[in-house]
Amino acid sequence: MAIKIYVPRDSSALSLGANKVAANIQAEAVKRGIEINLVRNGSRGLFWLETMVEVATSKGRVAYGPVMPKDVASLFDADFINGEAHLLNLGLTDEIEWLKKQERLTFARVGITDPVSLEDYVAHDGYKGLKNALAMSGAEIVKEVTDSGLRGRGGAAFPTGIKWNTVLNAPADQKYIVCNADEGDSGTYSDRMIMEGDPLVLVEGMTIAGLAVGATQGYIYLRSEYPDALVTLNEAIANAYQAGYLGDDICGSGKQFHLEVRRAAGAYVCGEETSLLESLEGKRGLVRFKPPLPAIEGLFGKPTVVNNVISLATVPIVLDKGGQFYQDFGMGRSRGTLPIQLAGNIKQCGLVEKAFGVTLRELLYDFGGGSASGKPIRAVQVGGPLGAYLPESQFDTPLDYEKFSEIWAVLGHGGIVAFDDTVDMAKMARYAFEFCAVESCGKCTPCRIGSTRGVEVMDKIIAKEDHAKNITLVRDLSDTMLNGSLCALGGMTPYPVLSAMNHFPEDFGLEKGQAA
Amino acid sequence: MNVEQLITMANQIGTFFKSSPDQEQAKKDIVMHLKRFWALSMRLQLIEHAQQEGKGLEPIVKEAIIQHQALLA
Amino acid sequence: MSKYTDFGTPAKTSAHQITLEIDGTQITVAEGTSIMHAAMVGGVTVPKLCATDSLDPYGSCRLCLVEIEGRRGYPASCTTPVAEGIKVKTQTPKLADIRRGVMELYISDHPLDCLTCATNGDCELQDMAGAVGLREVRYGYDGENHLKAEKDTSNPYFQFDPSKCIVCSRCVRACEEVQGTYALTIQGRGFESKVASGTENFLESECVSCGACVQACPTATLIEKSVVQHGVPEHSVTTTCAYCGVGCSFDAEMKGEQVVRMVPSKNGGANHGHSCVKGRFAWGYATHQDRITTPMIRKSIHDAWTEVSWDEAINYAASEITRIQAKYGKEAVGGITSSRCTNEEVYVTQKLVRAVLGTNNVDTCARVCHSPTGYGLKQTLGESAGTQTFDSVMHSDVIFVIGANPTDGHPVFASQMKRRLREGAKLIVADPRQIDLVSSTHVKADYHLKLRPGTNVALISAMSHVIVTEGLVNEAFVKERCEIDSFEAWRDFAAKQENSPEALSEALGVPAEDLRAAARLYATGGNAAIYYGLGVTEHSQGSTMVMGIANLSMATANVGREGVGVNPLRGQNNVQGSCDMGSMPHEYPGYRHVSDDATHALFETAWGRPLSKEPGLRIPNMLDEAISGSFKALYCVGEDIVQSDPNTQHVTHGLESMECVIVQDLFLNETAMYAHVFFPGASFLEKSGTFTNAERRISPVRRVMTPKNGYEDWEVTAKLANALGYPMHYSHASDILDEIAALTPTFKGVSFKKLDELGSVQWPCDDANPSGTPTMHIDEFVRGKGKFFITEYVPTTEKVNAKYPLILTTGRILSQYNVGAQTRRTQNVTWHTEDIIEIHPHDAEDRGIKDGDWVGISSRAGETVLHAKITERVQPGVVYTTFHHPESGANVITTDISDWATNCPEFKVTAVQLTKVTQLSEWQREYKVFSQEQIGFVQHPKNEVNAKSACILMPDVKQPLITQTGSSRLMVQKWQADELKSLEDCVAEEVPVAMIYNGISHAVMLATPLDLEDFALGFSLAEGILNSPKELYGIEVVQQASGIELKMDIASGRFSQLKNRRRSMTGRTGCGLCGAESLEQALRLPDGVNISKDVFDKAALLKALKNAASQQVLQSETGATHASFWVNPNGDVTMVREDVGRHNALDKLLGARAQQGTEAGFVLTTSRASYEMVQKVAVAGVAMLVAISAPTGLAVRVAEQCGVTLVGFARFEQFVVYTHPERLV
Amino acid sequence: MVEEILVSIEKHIQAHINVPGALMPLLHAIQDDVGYVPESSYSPIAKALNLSVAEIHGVVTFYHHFRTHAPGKHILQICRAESCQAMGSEALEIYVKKTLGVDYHQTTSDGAITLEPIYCLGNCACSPAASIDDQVCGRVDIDRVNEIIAEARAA
Repeated sequence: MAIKIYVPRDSSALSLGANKVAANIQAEAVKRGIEINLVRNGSRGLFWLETMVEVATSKGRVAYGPVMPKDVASLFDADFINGEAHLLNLGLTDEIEWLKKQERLTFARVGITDPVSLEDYVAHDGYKGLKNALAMSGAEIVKEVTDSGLRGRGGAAFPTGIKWNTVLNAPADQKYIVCNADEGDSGTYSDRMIMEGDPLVLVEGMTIAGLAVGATQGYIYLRSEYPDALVTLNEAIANAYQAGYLGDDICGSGKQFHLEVRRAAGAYVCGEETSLLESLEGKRGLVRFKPPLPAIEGLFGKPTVVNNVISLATVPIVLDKGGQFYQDFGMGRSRGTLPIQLAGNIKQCGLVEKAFGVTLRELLYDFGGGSASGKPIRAVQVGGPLGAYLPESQFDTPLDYEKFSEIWAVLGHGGIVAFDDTVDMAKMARYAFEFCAVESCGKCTPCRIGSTRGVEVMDKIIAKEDHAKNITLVRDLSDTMLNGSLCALGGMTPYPVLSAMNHFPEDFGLEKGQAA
Repeated sequence: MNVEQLITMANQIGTFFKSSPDQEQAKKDIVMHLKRFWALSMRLQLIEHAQQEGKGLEPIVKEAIIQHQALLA
Repeated sequence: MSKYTDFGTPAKTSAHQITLEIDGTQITVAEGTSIMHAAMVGGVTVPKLCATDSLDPYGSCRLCLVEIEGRRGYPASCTTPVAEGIKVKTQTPKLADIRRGVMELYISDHPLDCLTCATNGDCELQDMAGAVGLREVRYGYDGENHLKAEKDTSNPYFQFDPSKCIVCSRCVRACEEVQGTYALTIQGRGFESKVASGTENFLESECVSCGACVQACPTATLIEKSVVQHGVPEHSVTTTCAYCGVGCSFDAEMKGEQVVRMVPSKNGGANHGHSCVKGRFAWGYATHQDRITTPMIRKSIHDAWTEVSWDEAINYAASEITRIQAKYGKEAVGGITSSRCTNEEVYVTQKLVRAVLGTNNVDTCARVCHSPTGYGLKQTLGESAGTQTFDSVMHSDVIFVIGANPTDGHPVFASQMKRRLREGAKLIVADPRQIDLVSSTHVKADYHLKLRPGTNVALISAMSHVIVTEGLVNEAFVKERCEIDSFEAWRDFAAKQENSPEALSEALGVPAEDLRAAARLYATGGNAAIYYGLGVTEHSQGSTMVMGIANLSMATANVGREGVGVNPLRGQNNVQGSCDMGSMPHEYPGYRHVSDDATHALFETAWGRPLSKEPGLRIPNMLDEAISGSFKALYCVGEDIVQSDPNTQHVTHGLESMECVIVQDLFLNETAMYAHVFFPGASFLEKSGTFTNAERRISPVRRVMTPKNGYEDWEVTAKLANALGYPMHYSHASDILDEIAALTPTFKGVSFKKLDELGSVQWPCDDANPSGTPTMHIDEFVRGKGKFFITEYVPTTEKVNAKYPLILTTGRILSQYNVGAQTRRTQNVTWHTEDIIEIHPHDAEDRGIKDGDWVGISSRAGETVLHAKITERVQPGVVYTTFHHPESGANVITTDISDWATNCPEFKVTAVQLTKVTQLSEWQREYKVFSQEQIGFVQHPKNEVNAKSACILMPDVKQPLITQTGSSRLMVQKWQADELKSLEDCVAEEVPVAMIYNGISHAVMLATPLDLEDFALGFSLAEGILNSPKELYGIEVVQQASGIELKMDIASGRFSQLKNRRRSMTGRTGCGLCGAESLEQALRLPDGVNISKDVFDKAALLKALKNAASQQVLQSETGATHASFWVNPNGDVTMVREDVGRHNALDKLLGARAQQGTEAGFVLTTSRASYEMVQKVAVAGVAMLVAISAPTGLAVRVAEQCGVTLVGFARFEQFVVYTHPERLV
Repeated sequence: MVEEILVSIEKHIQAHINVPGALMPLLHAIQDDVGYVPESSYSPIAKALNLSVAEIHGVVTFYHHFRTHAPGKHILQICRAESCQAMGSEALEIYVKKTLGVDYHQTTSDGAITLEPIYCLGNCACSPAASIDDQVCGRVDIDRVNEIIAEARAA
């Protein structure tokens, strides 16, 4: 019986040499005449330990990491194939504290299964949700999702069930399910991990969405920066078609759903749902005004569900275990779990799926282990480039949409980027404008011109030129962008700018008291 | 004016109307068309030609002209 | 300037009304209306820049934000629909802050040149900056900006200055939503967003110059060059376009008597604020120097014209008509009107012919275009007119276009049609050629039935067969609305196997399955509307096809409501109207036959003269009768039958056979070259009246300027009537319209007063329909029951054979109009300088023809030569051309074959052969000589374009007057050792170059267009305008049609000095073109020259060359002077003048000659020949200029156009003849 | 060469002619194949998809991924987003620009490497990140980037 060895195909693992590790294991096994079954799984999300190699033993899967290609021979020497001791031995994977403390619902299979294997997927509870859904009416599916309390994980946190209900009730000859996989926020990678680590859960989620609202065609709008995810998705979709989980007759139900991946082309703004739709239609990714909502007039003018990867990937478990099961996690109006991504200057970066309510401090220190540089963590940006910067004094805020809103911050897609005390927050404020200038679609004036002016005014502030006047000006500009912009790109750029200025006034040449 | 031209034109008119199932009606229609749209000088020249053998004229046109020449003149 | 309220977003129609509160006022509007629109309805103005009510809301400028009670944020009022009971505030301190903040951003990237900006006072950005109270731009102006963005002046009519662009996308959206061309986009994104076409410049782009972008632009970014030139207009008059049958309303925006621009009227019933390149921009012909404004007469067409007073001309014409009628009888005369005439002009002309001349010999140019429509629709439906309004197309589900090319011929309606197609209507195109509608941006025909020319009736029979045999007839409709006998006969005919698609497929060249599918779609696809054009009518079976179309619409119940119908797309502006007005020889106004007793009596009583009950002669009949000797005089108003009618040789032969041809026109048109009396006409800008468009819409033509010729056209006709002893006492066109209304039941309710009130009105307009009738035949056909006709396909007698194996079909192009008399005299020639022949690659290959080759096209009627364009737009076996240029001679090859019912010529089918050739056809060469001679016969030949177009085809002078190169190559004749040789020569160029300082044109110099930057700096320093090269900040070399502008940006101190100097100066320093400060003033062809017709012996020239040198006294002493000599026909030098300046020597010589009488002879100069020297010689009427040295390229072209023989390099025993060699014998 | 490109463009056009919203996939197909989207492709694309040349120009210039001219043999992207900044990407950028002697959007004089900025590769847990020809690299320090450059030049 061949020994099962797992080496992730997740692109972060690849970026650290996982392919080389896998190749070396394969070669070494041949050399030593050992029969192995090398599985390319997703990542468990403990990136400081990547490449993390697992071996299936009679006691369970034993992890080794971080494995460098040069370590492979010594692993064999240490008989790692039987879970034996080695400097890199991390023990039983399931017993790793970091994983044990999590509540992995959406990420239940990620890192465990072969992402593109249907057998593996089904063996690990895959397609249970779809089976249930096929026995339900559209309205019943929508109700289950509504009851789960699932809110859009893309950032806007709009209740998924309500959105679906609108599409369900919009009469049309054609409806669409569009998955927003244009994960452009710095510090976020959970969508990518799903698509690379368990793409079938997304396929299942979209299929259920299609059944729920009566859509027969789905598109995954995938950012062009994720070439590895494109490969896994396409493999998974092909396998699902092959096995009858996609197509004109899903599992013999007579219902149809088709799915296709479409590549984006390097425009952050296309993560905004309306510009995403424009882009899918083959146009410039300009933001559309709302109303009409995409749920009424979406892709090609037809009612369209646009959901983020995580939202859709969470649907199968909701349909499998019921809305109530999911709803039991979380706090306040933020129900269920949130896949949190630790990034930036953090010792132990990785994916933490936890019920809402965990605090930033727990994440930064208990999970993250503090900064990578060993210096104090001075600022944390939550929710991507349009999220606010939080100072140490706010680290006890629990992750909850409403609690964050109260401190003028956003949870967004759950990305947390930490900075140590070498950060210059004026430069980060300038960068916020710069990012907006690089990525602005150019449709509305506050964002189109304001972002460029913001960079210029920040330069003047940094150079102490007409300081007081320019401080006023940057606040006024932020106000114009905040209230005047057409979409969140221009409208939220003031979050990082003003939060940096308010929490770290000294970096702007201001006295503490001068801030707000 | 050039009688050849008149013959061509008259024959074209005849060709249109002769597809009618009722040939007597067709002849009437031919004549009425000439009457309503052709100048008198042209009609007179055509009648004269029809009376002198009517060379070149389609039989139905010639017949129509001869038959209804009082109307045409 | 605009007299229209801009509601910001389009109006919505909904049965459901919504009431909301805006700034405390209750406002009720239709559901779906935007808050912005609602506010405007309630009199509340919300600031806006990206919103305009001709475009869908966009929501980009963020100036129109409002607050809504109970809602978060600041929604844009343009994109937020009204909701019941909401309370909206449009003015709050917070909103003021946001708006000011946005405006501050705008202005931080906008030039601060309002005072010198062409739209100062007519700029929405300026207005909004004021409205939001912007006082300061705290960002400064040193940040990133677009102020240095380069201007694009490539389009002849408008310019694009991106430095002023606010990226509101109104231009892009207008091009998409209104025009449907999608020629513009935003390039890049974010701050780099820029309006662009994806090509080098506007001219190279897909832009069709409709002007929608210019119209939509809220700033000076896209602006008419005429506004840049003349400034913002101060008053406007609404009138109707004089181009195609769409009949667009325009506001002529004026400064005094100067038209500044023509703006499509938002209230226009046919165009709703849209326009095309012709109506919008091509109006310059109205003031073109070619206009003839003084009446002229002559005895013979081989004589020169004599200018006479109006009275003399009128009396002469009257006496000739009287004489001819006395000698040859009443019927020896007739009149022709044009579809370009107003209704009133047509009416008085036919009245003159019928009542005054006592004959019904009156016809109109509809004879050669839509006469089959009049006949066919009258027979079947009962009224000689289209059944729908243009707006009806918005309710169509299936659009069937047959033999029409709306995007070129009826562009404004085509835009509306394309909008409906983008909304999802299906499209069937039946056309031998791939017109744009078949496949273009966001439009794709569901079926293109690419039939062979001449097989229309087979097409309609095949489709009828499918409808009849597949049970697609709407039996209920037919039973209730149609003559059942006629239906049954038609049904039996259509059902015959010989009419099946399978049987006819081969003749048509269209697959049977396509015919079946198209027929099913037409019959079952919902509201189906047919639009057709001259591709239907201009055939030997034109009338049959019109009846076939009517049959199809009746059988499928596609007539009598919105969205369906039979819609002839009328070619010219007033085809419908001219037919309505009784201009056909068999009908009185309102399509009542001349033999009808009641009508006859009505008009006899009204007009007080005995009227003939016999139909008169049609145009071709008139010409035939002229050739046979019984038709002798013609009054031709506004029509150019020589160019527009078939078989040109036959037409000119007819005209030559007449004793008195009276032409009334703006220009010395082709027909006028055969005329004996010329009455100058008035342009549409100079007269009052009405035009009736293709949808029966009567629209007012209003006089916006004084007629240059002194009279409106109807006044001239009335004067002629008076002179013939029949007084016509109209004081205004409205009097004529009143008479028309009184005598014509369908026009009973029409009056100028009503037109002022309603803008326009669609006839029938009577007591039952006081506001007109948009859709006809609703409950009943005009003739009562609809009548079906059997439409048997009879192939044309114009057959292809081995000698003439190809079929030529003709059409038109967007930029040109009809015979081109108007458009050729505008910058529209930029897009279409000549007619070309389109040929399929296979046919070209067979004949060894390459793109751009000269190709001889011969038919049974004649031959002409055009440049070839190889394209798959035409099918193998078919070639295609347009007929916009007279020298093309397209109608030299078309034949006499015509429609059986109406004599409408079969323009669309001519059997031809094509061969590669190297020179123009004999006809073209003769034409060139004849037309130049005729132009020379005009005393004041303001003949630039005529002359130009007469020779533009000649390879040697094909280029425009102004070139941008340092030298040009051309073919010349060299005389050497008694031998004449043709050879290629190279001449230096000179071009008017304007020195422009900080936007002010200071001087114009003629210079060789090389090293111009050096020239600019050197001139500026030499003239003392600048003290140091450093004071010149930048030079932009801008090529204009009339020369080159050197735009210099100089230090402001120097500029103010220059302005002071100019103010105190009487003349300008520097040697430039005397008095010319701008390019427009620079290059003027001599006005009113009368070149002598002398011919000279070569020997005399050689003799003079030998003797001249000895007569240069000053030169022999100093070796430093030029001389000009007068040489008589014997070669004797009879006068000599010398000077250091060659121009001065010439001026002195011509001055002396002016004093001492006009001995025949020519001028010899010791210098080279410049443009100015040729001009001086031409003004003096001298026929030949001989220069010892070389001429410039410009001099050669000017000499060619003025008719001067130009000889250069005349030394020893040789010389080179550059122009008009015919004069040297 | 130009002929070949046009032939392959035509092939991709034909493959996409009936795809809903075909333009983006088509542009990707062309760029994947040819390395860029030549402006000469606009007109045939426009004709086939019933679009205007202007529209295609607008779309191509909107998306930073598409380029209209051939890049260097390899494309090196350095992430400029916050997570990577927090881990010192700025110093890396400066170093790379200096080493290659080019600024962003430029190609080294030997034509080997085109340098592009990128805003997040989704490798934020392993910042700073870079990518070479679509291969993501994590925890990129000076040594690692030297290696990447050397490998690219050697390939």
